[in-house]
Amino acid sequence: MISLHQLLLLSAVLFVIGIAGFITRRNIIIMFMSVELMLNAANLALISFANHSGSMDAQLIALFVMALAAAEVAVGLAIIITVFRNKQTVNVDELNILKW
Amino acid sequence: MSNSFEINWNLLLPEIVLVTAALFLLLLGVIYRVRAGGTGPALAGAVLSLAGLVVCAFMTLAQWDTVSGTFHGMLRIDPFATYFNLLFLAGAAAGVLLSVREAGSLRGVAGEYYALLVIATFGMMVMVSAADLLVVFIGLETMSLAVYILVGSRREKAESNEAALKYFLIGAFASGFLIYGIAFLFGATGTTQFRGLAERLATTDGGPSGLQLLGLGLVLIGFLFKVAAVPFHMWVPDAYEGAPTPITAYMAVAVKAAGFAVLLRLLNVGLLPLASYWLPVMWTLAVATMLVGNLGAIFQSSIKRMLAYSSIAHAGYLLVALASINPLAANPADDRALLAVLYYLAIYTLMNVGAFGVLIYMGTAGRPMDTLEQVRGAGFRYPLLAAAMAVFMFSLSGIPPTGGFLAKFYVFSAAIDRGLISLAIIGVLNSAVSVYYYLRVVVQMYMRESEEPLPALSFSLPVALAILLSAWGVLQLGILPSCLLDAAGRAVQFLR
Amino acid sequence: MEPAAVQYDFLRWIVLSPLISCCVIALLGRKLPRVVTGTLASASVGLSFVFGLLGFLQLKSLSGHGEGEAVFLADSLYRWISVGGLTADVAFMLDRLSAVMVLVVAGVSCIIHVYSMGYMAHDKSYWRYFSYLNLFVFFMLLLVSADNLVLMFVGWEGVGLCSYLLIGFWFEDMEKAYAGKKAFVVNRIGDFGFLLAILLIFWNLGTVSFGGIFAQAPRVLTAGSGLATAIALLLFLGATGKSAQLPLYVWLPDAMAGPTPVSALIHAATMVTAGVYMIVRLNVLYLLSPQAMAVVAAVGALTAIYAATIGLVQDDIKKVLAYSTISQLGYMFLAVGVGAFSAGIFHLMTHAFFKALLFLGAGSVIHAMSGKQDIQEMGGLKGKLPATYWTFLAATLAISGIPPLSGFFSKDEILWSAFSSPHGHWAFWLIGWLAAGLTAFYMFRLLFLTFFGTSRADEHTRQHIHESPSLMTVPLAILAVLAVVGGFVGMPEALGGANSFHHWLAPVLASENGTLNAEAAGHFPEAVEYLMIALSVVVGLCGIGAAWWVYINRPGTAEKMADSVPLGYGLLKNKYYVDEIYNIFIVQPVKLTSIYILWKLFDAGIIDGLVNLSGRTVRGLGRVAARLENGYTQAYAITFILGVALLLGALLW
Amino acid sequence: MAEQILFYLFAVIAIISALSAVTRKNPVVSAVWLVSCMCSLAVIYVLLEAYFLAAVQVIVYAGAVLMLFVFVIMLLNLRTGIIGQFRNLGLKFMGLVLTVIILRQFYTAFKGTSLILGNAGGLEPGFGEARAVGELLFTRYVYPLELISILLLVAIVGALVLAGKESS
Repeated sequence: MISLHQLLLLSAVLFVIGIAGFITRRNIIIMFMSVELMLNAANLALISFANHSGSMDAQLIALFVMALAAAEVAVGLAIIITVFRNKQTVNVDELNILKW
Repeated sequence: MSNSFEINWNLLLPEIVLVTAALFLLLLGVIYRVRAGGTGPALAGAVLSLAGLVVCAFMTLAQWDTVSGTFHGMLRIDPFATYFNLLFLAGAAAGVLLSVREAGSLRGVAGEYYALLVIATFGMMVMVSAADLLVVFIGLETMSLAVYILVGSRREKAESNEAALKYFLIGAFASGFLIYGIAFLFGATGTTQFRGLAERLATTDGGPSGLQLLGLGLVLIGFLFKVAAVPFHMWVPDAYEGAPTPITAYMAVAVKAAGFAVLLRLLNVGLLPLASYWLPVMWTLAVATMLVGNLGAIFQSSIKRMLAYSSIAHAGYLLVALASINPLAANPADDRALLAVLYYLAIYTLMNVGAFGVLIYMGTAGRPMDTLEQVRGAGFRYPLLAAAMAVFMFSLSGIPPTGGFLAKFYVFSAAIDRGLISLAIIGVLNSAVSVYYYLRVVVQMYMRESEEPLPALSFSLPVALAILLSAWGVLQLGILPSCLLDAAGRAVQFLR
Repeated sequence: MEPAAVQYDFLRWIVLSPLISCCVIALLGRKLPRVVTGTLASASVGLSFVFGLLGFLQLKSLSGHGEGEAVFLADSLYRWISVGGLTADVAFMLDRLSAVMVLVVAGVSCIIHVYSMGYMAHDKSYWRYFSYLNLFVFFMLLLVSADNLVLMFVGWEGVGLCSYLLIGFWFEDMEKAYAGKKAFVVNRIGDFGFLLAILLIFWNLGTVSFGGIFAQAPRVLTAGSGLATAIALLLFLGATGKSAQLPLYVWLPDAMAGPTPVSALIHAATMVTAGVYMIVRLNVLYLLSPQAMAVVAAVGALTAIYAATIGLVQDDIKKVLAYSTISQLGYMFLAVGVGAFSAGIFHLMTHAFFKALLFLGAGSVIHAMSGKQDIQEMGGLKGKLPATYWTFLAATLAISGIPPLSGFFSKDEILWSAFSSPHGHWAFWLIGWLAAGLTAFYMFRLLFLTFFGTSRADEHTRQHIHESPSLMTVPLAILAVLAVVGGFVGMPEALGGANSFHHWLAPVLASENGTLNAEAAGHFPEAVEYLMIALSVVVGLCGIGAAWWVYINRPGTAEKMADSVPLGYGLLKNKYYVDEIYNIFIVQPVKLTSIYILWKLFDAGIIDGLVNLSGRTVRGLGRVAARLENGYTQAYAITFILGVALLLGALLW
Repeated sequence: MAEQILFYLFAVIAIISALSAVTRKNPVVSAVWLVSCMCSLAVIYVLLEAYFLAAVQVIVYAGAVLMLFVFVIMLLNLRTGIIGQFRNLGLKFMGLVLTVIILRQFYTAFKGTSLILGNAGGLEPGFGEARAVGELLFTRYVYPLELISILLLVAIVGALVLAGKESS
């Protein structure tokens, strides 16, 4: 049996890589993918807990998280598409109208 | 696996009504998409969604005395849930009423727009009547996704796009933290149900484990983001400013109330054994949130953005109440902090709906009302509107005899009651500072002349109704608060 | 002795009558004829006065005239707040103290309402003015007749709000709008203290109703404890804001931007005295903290002399009166600070009479001068405005403390208490005594420059000078009578009076159940009291004489005599020489100190500067806070994870 | 033992893929690395006896979600979809330091916890298989299941509202 500490550590590393990607990359798509990475890290933790506690509940939660991630991706990509649709009319490099 | 489960669908009736209404609204969108546009679909959508909300409100009201759970303890209907459900429904109704005036800009997605508004409300109701973190999470995401879309629903406007994108990115980021926290709490206790959590957390020997605290921290972050607590607040001004104004109003009142409602339930049920850990966190965040919100608002020239910062500041006052919760109170109805939060959120809903409503009413299609200069002289051109705005501003700054005063008074007296004198002093001082920027709006309306003549406004019954009801409520609940307080008292009685 | 409550249902109408009138005028005012609006507004306040009088008589018959039982009338409308253990009702109480306040407030308000009908007759927003004014009276009466602190706070904030609305009434003027805002913001600083004090009182005493506080305070709070001092000082912070004491007085001179009857009502007679009322109301708490009492007395004394010196050099007729008001309020705080609560209220009452009269007289002058307020451009109005002149003279004599006018009795009682009270000190007396001399000086300077000599107005203004209509002069006359005879109710025993005012209030004052005066009288022989009385009369007369010398004697007579009677030139020269000495050694130093050190440096520089600086600091911080919001999502995310790191760090430490 | 070796292998692959995914310039390349990361996670799921979820992971994430990403990148020709010109390297460096701190905090929390959960006697037969998941899904988790259907509805409607054809 793989030790829970190792599994959680792997999950934490993936989670933190997700955070790092989110805060350093300027590409919206990659920022978004970093969030997906964070969700996967959470899923890994959940499934590890399921395995180590012998209860399937955590797997179910992970399943719902996946469904949710799919929905989030649909909405997120739709928002990105709207933003870039306006690219023709608005300078998107300065996606920074709202501030202060 | 046991199959012997019975589901009490009656408890879910209000939610079912809402979803049905949303489906009809979508259908409406499809029908009208085929036919020609005009303001017809928008109006039909508004009427239909209002009807759905009203029916749902009656059904919710009928549940006032119900204290029951079903779906394997995942759903819990009690007066606490009912109180907040009614508040969300009111917020949603206000959102619908305020939207009518700008319906022309919906460009053929009116049905979907109202459907999303209704579904977002549904998500809130699910959240607050949940007794399981998983259900809370799904409800939260339903609400959030719907609101992201609504923020970006003015898709031809760059501001709307940008606001939606920023809100979405940070929101998705935050929900990553939330689900990770839920995972850890599950790992540490083996359950996601509130009661179960409380039991296991209470029986941990030798203090909570690192995993439990990690779960607590990450889950808190997820909700603190939703209620716009500093430092998880940075999205608020941008999202509020860029969103269509009715949606801003809806976010300011309903989304924030939902965040606080869930936070209250979670802290008072599931995480109560860890109170000695989260109470100081709330203390610190309350101070930071009040300071940042009030200071940020001072400098604003856009009223909408000022109200966004003001909503951060108000989150700070509410956090003062959360920091003043007495985890040992035998009867939660005796805990003044809980009552203060419930009363505060109701008043806060009214004040904000009213203030945003006035902004919407004063704007015209070609000239949206936004900056402080634009309201100059409004006191004479639109005397009733300006008077209502003055009432809302006075209430927001906490001047008696408005409801805003009593709300703040309850919060600070709760803090003093728990011996948090320094917190109360900081709070009162902040509230004194806040007068400066709220008053600026009144000064501009009544004591400055406008440079250009203000345009005549077309009468809009729905918006006027929303403003009138809010103004009446703010004054009524300031002078005669007992009915609301009784309701709040009953609501918190079944909280723990 | 627990005071007994007697239910008296009329009480609510004292407060509600102006509110109803306010609502009617606000809703229908635009359509109603002006006469109806004005009459309605005045009548509603008159009705309050009548109800107040009924209550007063009831109270009197219940308890006899002397220091009888402590009885009060109560009228409870409904339970307003009830959370946990915190309850507060919308309920009114009329005891001996609030009865006096109700009568003063409603009476003076009624007179000023009538005056306003004449003064504002041509204003385009007549109805708006009266609805605000009625609203103000409502809140003021609520303040003085509330039976608990929270309700009192509602009135407290309400009067501030109305004051703000009325200062900014002529909003077309930027400066006036700014003045209104300044008044409001400075007041909020004081209110902050008040609110905290309420919360502390509730936390420690478990009640906010006055009856409960009176009963609990001596039991729960130890005399001289830090907590009692903190509560008393926070309350006093509220009072300094509302009653324009150092250092929060800055708003009051600016508040003169409002219409003159408003200055008379709000910024002289009623609202600004709310702080004094509040302290007297809660005298139980103050007596538990001698330290706080000393602070109150010291601030009051300093304000009294400080504002009086600034008053010496003002040229705007209303500004002189404004600084005079601040100075007189300082007297009242001096009185309550040395434990002479009834003397404070007594001066509050007489001051309401003569200061309202002075402001209304000033209003009449301004009316006559086509809106001009600079006294250097006036002069010689005595003949043209006889009614105004005579009433103004009466008020000036009263404020200067000339016997037997009302101001003499009240001021004398304060000075005597400052000297003789156990809380007093000879230094307080000395400061008060000097300020009394200055008061007489600047008031007569004002009188002489305005009404005597030759007119310095331009031709156009001079032709339009006319006496005000009787709607304005009759109120002046009524107030003049009150200013002259109002003091007899508090005539001290030393002068053969009964000092019935003092005895009337005694049951509601914890300290003055006969003990204070007996003790004081024991310490000093009667001769000292007579000496003090004589001294305060003398200093008043000296001030008047000095003003006469400088403003009447010197300019006119000197030149005329030099021309016509060369023989008397030596004598004249001699006289002039004295005058010079006086000028060099007394007038100029005082003037220069007032102008350059107190007014320009301290008032405009330091205090105003501090107010502005704190405003600027907050604004600067606000700018920083807003700038952090730089619009970049990633910066937001970095802030977010900073929060995450801190929060997790705090939890896992 | 084989379990351990496989775990280490795929853990390393997952970490390398994740790091590559967030550091590549070209978003398409990033997406491919992410697929690799998710597939290796699926293998670890199998090791943890979550067979059904491993399948879903591959089908939904690697198959659908990441395809959607690539699709949008291609559609918009988004080689550099830059959000603003935020180049404050100091702040970003601070952010990286913070993430390291957060990782360290996680590590401390794990280390300080005894992670022995209730599974001493091995797993029940059928654990993690489709049947067991399905049974739970339609009994205890029927409420969240219903709710998630509404969530997906929102996603569909949202995509339609935002990215749908402009109707006049």
